[in-house]
Amino acid sequence: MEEIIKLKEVIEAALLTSSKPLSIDELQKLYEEKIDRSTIRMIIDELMIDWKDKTLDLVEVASGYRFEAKVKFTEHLMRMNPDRAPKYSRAVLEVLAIIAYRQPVTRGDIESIRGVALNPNAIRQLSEREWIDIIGVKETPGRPSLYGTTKHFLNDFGLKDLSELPDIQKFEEQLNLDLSDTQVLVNSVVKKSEDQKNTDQESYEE
Amino acid sequence: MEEIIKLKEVIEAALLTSSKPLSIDELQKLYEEKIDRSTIRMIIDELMIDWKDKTLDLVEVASGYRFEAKVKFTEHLMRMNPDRAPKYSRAVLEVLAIIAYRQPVTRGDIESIRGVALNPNAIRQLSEREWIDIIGVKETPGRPSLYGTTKHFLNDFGLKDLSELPDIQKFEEQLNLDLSDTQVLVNSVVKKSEDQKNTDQESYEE
Amino acid sequence: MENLSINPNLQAKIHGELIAEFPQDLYIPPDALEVYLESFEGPLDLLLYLIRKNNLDILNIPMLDLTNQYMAYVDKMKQVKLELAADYLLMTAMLIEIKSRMLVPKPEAAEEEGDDPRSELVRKLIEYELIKEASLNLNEIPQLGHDRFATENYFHKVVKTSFPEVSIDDIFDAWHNVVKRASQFSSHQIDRSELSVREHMSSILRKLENEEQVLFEDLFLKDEQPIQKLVVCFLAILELSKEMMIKIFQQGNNSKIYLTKI
Repeated sequence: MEEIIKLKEVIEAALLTSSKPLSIDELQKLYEEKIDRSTIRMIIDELMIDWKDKTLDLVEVASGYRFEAKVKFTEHLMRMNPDRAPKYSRAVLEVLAIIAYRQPVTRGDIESIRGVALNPNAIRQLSEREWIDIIGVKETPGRPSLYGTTKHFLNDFGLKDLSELPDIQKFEEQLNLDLSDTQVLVNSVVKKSEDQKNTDQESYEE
Repeated sequence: MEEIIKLKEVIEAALLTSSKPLSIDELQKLYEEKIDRSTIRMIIDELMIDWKDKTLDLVEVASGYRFEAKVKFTEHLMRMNPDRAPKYSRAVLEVLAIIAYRQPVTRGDIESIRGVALNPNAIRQLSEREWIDIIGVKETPGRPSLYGTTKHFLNDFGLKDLSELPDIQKFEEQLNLDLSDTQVLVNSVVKKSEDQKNTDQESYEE
Repeated sequence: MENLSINPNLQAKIHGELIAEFPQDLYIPPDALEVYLESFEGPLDLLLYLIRKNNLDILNIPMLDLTNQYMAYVDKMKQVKLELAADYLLMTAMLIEIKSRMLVPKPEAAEEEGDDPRSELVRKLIEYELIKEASLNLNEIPQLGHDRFATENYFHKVVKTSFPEVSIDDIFDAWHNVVKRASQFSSHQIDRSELSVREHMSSILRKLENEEQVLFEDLFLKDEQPIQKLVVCFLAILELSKEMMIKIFQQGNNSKIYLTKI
């Protein structure tokens, strides 16, 4: 009897100090001599009962047994381990900005504007947030998806429409970009430049 | 009374599930309302007594309190954890001892005590383990870094502070016994180590 | 003159076996020597070994004996493992210097405590021996992750799907950065077409997602559209077509114009 108590203590100590669940195979390694799996199983049953009214539960999970705090403590324990406010990476925000200001855009557009390959995670995160979605397909080789922002995006940012996004124009002027091709079409509401695409700018107005 | 028991359970659950030692400040976060530090300290004392005859010890280390398996289980638990952290070579241990007992020290100090060039690997290994850290700069030509041990080191060795390190003085005194003829010399050695012990980390700049 | 007890930790091993006696003639087989060398942490360690092994008094070291033994040893080392010798050679020089200073007769006045040429060496040896002892003691302390086991039990975390906070300014700043960066590379200039055109492009595409085709004029049918909006809408249609996002087609002259998804 003396010995069985000792074995039980060893198994309890092992389970309490393990950061991962322990299988019966692993628990057998506690002793040099072979201990019956059935003995270990019996001891685990006893421990489960011993701990019934204590702070932890001994439970069986896929890869073995582990102690876990009783659910009633979760609220307190979470208070001590607050989730750090998640943040989007710079890349994600830039992708969002490009889609917001340049929509509809393909992955290729985003990549060529940012000058780096697009991490699929950025698109995934923004889609999960329901801020962007696929609004069509571009008829170029590969038929890439076109991304745009959603109503949800406007709602979340309290915008009636995209024209309420902060105006980039002022800031572009600050950058001294060549604005000579600005066409005053309708009270400067519409400004169109195609200089980088080497297209004839007068084509629509005619 | 009901409430005090509940608080104790919460604190026990927190300590049993934490991956690092918990300070009283951290334990206070378990509740939204402020709990007296003295109440928590009292509960910790009670828990220490509660666990006295069980499988774990509740111990105080440098950055707080944690549960660890009682020493009698070490042999068994080591058997189950074959890929645990390595113990270090003599060279690394000597560097660690110099930093622990003589901190703050420069590379040059370490080299002069050991009488050999310092293998950068030793510093790297100890830094990676987060046992040592650069704690300042010595205002001498070259402004060499000063190394000291970390809280993490104390935690890993189960120490509350540096004064709990095994006493090097005792060994110094042992040496003294036969040294009556060169008392001056020995005094200087002993004095040096006393100076070090009395030197707080804050005063290393001087 | 009493001998200090020999620290058992100072004993050296070859192939796991304790060397009970330091070889008198200092002859060690070459491959054994390598193992032997590795068991010393440096010249101080070797000197301590010689002192303890030969029961020399560390506070009254017979410099001649010690220097001779040490040098014989270093000679052996030089033959086998030269690169180890630098620190050891430095020590040789120090030993010879101390030895020679001791041979020079001292004036009576200088014959005081602490003036022994050996004192610096002895201080170093004692300091090193202390540290060596301390390091062995340190290693006896159970270490977390090795032979000290702390609890780290599981608890169920409530995963709140909280999304990152983003403000409109964050988006603007991000766009700002994109444009600024792109403007530094002439090949990646950003076209500055008006946002409202872009927005209309999106909304036309969305419409086409739901309906197979849309009548061109339906896009302009809403009441009280200001002329600006109509123009913008028209530009959006042209732009979509040019960028090959939609097709515009007509059955014949003067028949209705339809937009369709590609």
